[in-house]
Amino acid sequence: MKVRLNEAVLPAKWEWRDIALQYSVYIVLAGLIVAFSFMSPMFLGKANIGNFFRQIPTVGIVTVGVTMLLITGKVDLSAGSIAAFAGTAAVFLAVKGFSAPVVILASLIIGALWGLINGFFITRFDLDSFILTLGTDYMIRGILLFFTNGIYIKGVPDWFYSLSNTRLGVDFLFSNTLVFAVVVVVLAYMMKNTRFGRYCYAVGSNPEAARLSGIHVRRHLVKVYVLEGSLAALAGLLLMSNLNVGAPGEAAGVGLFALAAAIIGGAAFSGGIGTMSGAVVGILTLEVFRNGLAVLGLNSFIQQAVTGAIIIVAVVVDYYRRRR
Amino acid sequence: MKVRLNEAVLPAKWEWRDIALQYSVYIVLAGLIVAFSFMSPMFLGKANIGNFFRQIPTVGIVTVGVTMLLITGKVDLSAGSIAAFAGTAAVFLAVKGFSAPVVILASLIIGALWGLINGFFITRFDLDSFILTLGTDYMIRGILLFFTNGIYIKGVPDWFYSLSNTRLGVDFLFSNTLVFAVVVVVLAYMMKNTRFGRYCYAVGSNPEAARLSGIHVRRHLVKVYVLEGSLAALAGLLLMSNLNVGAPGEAAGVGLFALAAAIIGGAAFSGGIGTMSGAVVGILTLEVFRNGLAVLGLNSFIQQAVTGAIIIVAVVVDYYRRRR
Amino acid sequence: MERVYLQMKDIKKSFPGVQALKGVSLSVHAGEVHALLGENGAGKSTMMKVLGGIYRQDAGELVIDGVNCPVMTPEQAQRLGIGFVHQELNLAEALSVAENLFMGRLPYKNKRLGIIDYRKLYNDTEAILKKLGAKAKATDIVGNLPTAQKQLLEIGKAISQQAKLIIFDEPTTALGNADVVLLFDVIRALKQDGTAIIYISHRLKEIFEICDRATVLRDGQYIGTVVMRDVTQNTLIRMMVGRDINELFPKVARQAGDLLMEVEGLSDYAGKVKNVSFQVRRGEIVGFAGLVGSGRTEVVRLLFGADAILQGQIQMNGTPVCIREPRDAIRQGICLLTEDRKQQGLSLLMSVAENINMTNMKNAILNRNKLRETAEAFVRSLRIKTSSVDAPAGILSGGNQQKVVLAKWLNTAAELFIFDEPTKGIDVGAKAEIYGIMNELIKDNKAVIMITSELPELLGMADRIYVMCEGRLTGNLDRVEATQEKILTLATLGGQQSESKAQ
Amino acid sequence: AGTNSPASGTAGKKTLYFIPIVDTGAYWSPMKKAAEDHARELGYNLVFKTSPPTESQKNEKHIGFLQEAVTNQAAGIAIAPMDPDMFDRKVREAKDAGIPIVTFDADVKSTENRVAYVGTDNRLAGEELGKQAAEYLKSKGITRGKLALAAVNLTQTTMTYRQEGIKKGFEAVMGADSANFTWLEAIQDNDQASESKRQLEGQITANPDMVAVFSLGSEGPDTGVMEAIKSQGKAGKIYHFGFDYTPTWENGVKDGLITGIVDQDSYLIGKTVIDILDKAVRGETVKNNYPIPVKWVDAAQIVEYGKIKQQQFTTETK
Ligand SMILES: Nc1ncnc2c1ncn2[C@@H]1O[C@H](COP(=O)(O)OP(=O)(O)OP(=O)(O)O)[C@@H](O)[C@H]1O
Ligand SMILES: Nc1ncnc2c1ncn2[C@@H]1O[C@H](COP(=O)(O)OP(=O)(O)OP(=O)(O)O)[C@@H](O)[C@H]1O
Ligand SMILES: O[C@@H]1[C@@H](O)[C@H](O)OC[C@H]1O
Ligand SMILES: [Mg+2]
Ligand SMILES: [Mg+2]
Repeated sequence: MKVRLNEAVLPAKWEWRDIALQYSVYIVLAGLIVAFSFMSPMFLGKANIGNFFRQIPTVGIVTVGVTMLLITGKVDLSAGSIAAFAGTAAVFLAVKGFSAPVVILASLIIGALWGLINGFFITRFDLDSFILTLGTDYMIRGILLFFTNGIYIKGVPDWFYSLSNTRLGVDFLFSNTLVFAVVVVVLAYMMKNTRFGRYCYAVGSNPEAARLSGIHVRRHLVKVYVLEGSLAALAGLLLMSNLNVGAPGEAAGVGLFALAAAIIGGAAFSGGIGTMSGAVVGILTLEVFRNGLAVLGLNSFIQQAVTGAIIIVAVVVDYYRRRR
Repeated sequence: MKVRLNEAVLPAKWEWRDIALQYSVYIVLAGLIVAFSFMSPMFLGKANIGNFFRQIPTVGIVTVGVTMLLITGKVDLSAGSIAAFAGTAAVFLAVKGFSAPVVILASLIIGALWGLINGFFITRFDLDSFILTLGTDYMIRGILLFFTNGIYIKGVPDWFYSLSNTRLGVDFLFSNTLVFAVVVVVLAYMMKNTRFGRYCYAVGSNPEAARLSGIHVRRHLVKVYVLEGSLAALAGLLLMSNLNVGAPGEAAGVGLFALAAAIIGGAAFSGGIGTMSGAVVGILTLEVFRNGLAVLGLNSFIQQAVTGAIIIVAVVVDYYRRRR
Repeated sequence: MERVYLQMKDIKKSFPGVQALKGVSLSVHAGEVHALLGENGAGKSTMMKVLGGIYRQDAGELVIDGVNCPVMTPEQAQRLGIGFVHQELNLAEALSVAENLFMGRLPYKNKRLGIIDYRKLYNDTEAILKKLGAKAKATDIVGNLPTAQKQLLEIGKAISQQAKLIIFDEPTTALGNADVVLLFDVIRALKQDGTAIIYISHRLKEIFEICDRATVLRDGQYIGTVVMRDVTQNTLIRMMVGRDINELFPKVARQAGDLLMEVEGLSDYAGKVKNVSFQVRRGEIVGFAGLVGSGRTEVVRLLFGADAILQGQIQMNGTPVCIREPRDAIRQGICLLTEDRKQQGLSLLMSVAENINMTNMKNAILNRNKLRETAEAFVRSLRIKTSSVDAPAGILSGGNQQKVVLAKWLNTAAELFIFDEPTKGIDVGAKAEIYGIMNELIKDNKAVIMITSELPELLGMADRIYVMCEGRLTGNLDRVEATQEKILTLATLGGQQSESKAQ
Repeated sequence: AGTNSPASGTAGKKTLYFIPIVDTGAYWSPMKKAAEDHARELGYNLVFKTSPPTESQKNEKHIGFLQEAVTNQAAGIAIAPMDPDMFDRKVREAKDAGIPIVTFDADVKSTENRVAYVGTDNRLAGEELGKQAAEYLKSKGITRGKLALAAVNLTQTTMTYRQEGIKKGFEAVMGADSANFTWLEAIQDNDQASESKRQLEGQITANPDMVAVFSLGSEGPDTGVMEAIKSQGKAGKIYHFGFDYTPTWENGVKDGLITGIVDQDSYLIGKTVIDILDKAVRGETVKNNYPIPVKWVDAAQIVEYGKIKQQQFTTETK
């Protein structure tokens, strides 16, 4: 999967690249919205928009985290398990009576620690991130299920439920959406305008050149994993708050889905390429689609099939974008 | 994801450590077998060995197919869905009364066709194989579930059951194991001694150089996907024969697992590297391990966690092998 | 002999923002070695990629052996017998030497099933390797070979295809002198067989040695075609650069200042550097000479923290320093321009501006305007040819990429500049500019270590020359006493027997 | 884990194989405890075999467990077949080998090959739930509207039977009015609460006339359905009928997110399985079928009911 850095890889019209990058995905997104609103009058109703905004933060936060990682040239298949682990741990602590700041901090730290473990192994032993995080995915989930015996933790205090579910003035804006929006804005700024962000691109684009430019590549990678792990934890926290339980089996497959969204949004496995705004459009596209299908009340299996189809369509559209 | 070849210059003296590392996967495998047979007398018992050999073909055949693909520089996450689709279709046809050769051929062709679709999209639109096959995985599975309504197909004729379950002289050797062995031998020969096999390595190692050598890279990739799809179909056929029903939800996640096995066996995401014998040892290692844990009767969640751990251990051992 | 084999007429090709070829013609005879000359970015590689079918021309005609080929593809080019030795290596690293040479044309025991005849494959390979004088064996994995051997393989690939026209795009940048001699023998033999050869190089000495005629490009424009016998070096340079370059090596001699770096008993893990000790003073250019593979690159990689040190001590300004990572070295004011700019020097996908600023992001929050201004200043002062500082570094021509790497380090507070093959693939004009920059650096009381395989350059620019052989230092020559012969003797002496002579 | 090896210092004891689908969760955990407790009392060596819920070759593995029991000449086997056809042949082979087999949780196709089935009749259990739901809606004066259903996995035979049963029971009680009800597409969530929540939220939005939801299988759909009703502000407007007790129900009792459940007495199933197997091993005659009836538990009683139920949970796996 390594991309060779010869001329053929470089886009022909680099000036239009940034614009074109988001343009085509926007078209798909806009097309979907129009199509669904014709098919169901409910689709653009207040109720559904409210639902949509409350459903997106979990997978959305994982997606931006994973995108940052992809830009740095790595993947994390364990993101879903980290989210479940940190979220369930938070519920456990909340039920035990710990205060909100303690619980939130502990949960983020747990996510960061799993990220640290991923980052440590990958950099210390020069491992392929795909296979290592496949391993930690099994491991983290297994440990979580073992400790909880696979049973939901209930008896969540009210404040925990409010984390995700506090209404913000209007009917369709809730606290978890706000958290997601803040995360996106902060991360987009970071990737563009800070050294940390530019180092991500440099490391992803050519790790050896980055190292020889004085970037501590390993340490940077570990930092990125730690941040991505905390973001996954944040996602898990909001998810469990939304579900009002500690659900150890939850968020399975979210990591792969986020990866698909990131790539539809223009990031590349080869690293060095991608933007936060692209990632957000990518996940919006996938989620608008799934939401529309749910509103239409399609057969579960057909929903699965067309979700696959939309992934394919999105990457094919992306091909024409790249070729332009 | 790049493999460092520079350091791998052959040492003047072969010290035992080098040899140990060279054959590290074999040693891990042998160690596991010894350890488990000490821990449980059942492990090397006839019953367990019989089970082991009857369970390995499904995932084993997918693994060698995926390894061939990895060597060519591509992945297929839809392998499990292709297996389920082709296997279930075979059951459907068998139940409808078609004869054995027709059913088997049809099933292999169905697998080949899905492979063709994967290969076509990837080469025609220059898509990342990871994301495309993630899409087709959803799609193939969704279509299969929709058509069967997710319900098992029953009433399998006796000849179909015998495909996998014909006893070959001894108690622990059955026809599906034989099929697997034949596939491995043929594929190993092909990869080593034929144009087709060497083209796989050439394309995987440097597609641009391969193209400039006059290899029709796209066409070759499509061929490899077609063959891999048929192998997945074969695996699905043997699986359904083993289960004695057409089970549309079956073999989920087999593709990822096969990928892990291939990489533990020495193949690399970057393409151009890997062997069939390595792949077989990789899958044997993972399966011996999981089998051993089951024999020991460990909590199933702990089994999941340590399966993750063994994946990690295997790639770390591989790190020392590479570093030699 | 005078049969025209290739004719390219009025070729035009533009990329977004650049017209790389503005109507260039080229005509090559069978049995001729034809040089294609021009500054970095003049359009030489682009012209050849049009010929190889890698790019499609916007306008212009291609006639090969009398056949008009309006649309070229790589497959067709191969069928027409066009062999390509690319500027960048393009090998399947995971495969054996034999397979790389014969991929696409493997010998078969059974053609239909494609069962490979390994015995014949290896025999054929050994024959070609012998012809090339390559040390590699047929079964060696290419990824494990040194660069020079890989470069020979690229050449072998073209030869083994029985090509009628072979394009050599800067084939000698990674070759040592001995290998160059071998290569020229091979080229002469090809010429004897009536093969047409296009030869691209920035080393004028080679051009005069091996070429019959030369076509010169400047800024994508056709300047003219000359017969080598009839021109002088200066005429050629004027055609290429559009002005005279008075002095090829504008050496400014200076009094060496304080001791900047002192190295004692340096060795590495791979055994490529053995007990190396030397000194560098402020205000001097210290050259490192040696054959390719003598370990010069390895020494400077140790100094820079790019590889791990097994033994030895490094002092900067009189105090011992600990260098584990490049960032430690950078903090000590050491920088390294690597010999391989694509793999190690640049992030090809990132913009010119970002590459230039990568070494100098002091603040966590970036001021984008400032970064841009910095980059633009360097683009101006180094005359980097790019349509904008936002262009990805990967689309620049080789020489301009090298300048970007240089800018990256000039943009730091470095005191010791290590240049590993700094003029690799760089045109004469730019070379002079780089020498000028070196002079500026030592004038600022900084120091330069220069590794180069071009002896004239070394003799022209270095104040002192250390010679290496098989990982050991075998000599330390002063500017006045150094000659080509002395250097070559020291460089070829066995490491062991010459140990006593070092320093 | 001393119970896992027939040879672990239990010489002379007869070996029973016990093969449930998984060994975790509110349904399976009490069953495991019951089987272990009871086998110990009766002096058997119990070999417990199962695989992780995420196992990608689960069916093949479980067929293998059965094969292993036969090869090792177990005294008796208890298995929860994941499908009636899939395990049919192996069960016959066990019978041919002279080993008595008891099926539980689900049955095999050729019932003559096993000595008895212990457990819920999934069609009848579904019917019970359907009837209770219809009674309840009637009592609230609801005679029309949309009905939804969420399950972990719609492909499992037990789930298919339950679905059939629910519809049948519902229609039986509703009578002519059942024509006024529309069943929406069933939701499958693979035990991801957020998935059933998301899907049901979509269906609630699109169908303001939804009156009832059924959830089957596990805590995933149970929670997903409760939370969807809550987020859409439909508590007390959409009635929720569940299958199987889990402590998670307590989350919804106060807010009216659960109306009532039918529960399988899994502890009793586990105990009965061992009892019957013991009888069969000793050559006593046993009945062909030991239906363990499900019990209707109204929301108001769930907490009390749970107190008894939770005593049966095993923590042995830790
Ligand atoms: N793919 C591309 N996209 C955009 N511009 C390109 C591309 N390839 C080449 N160029 C531009 O075309 C011009 C000619 O480049 P070319 O590589 O042909 O130069 P060259 O003569 O081979 O130089 P050098 O001696 O440095 O190798 C340069 O300005 C270069 O930046
Ligand atoms: N084992 C190897 N695998 C790949 N590349 C290698 C290997 N050994 C050396 N090289 C490369 O071959 C080239 C020359 O060899 P080496 O570095 O050993 O000698 P050197 O002293 O740097 O040569 P020079 O005298 O030209 O600087 C360098 O580009 C180096 O990176
Ligand atoms: O009987 C059930 C079983 O078949 C399912 O798999 O899990 C929960 C139980 O309701
Ligand atoms: Mg060039
Ligand atoms: Mg060198």
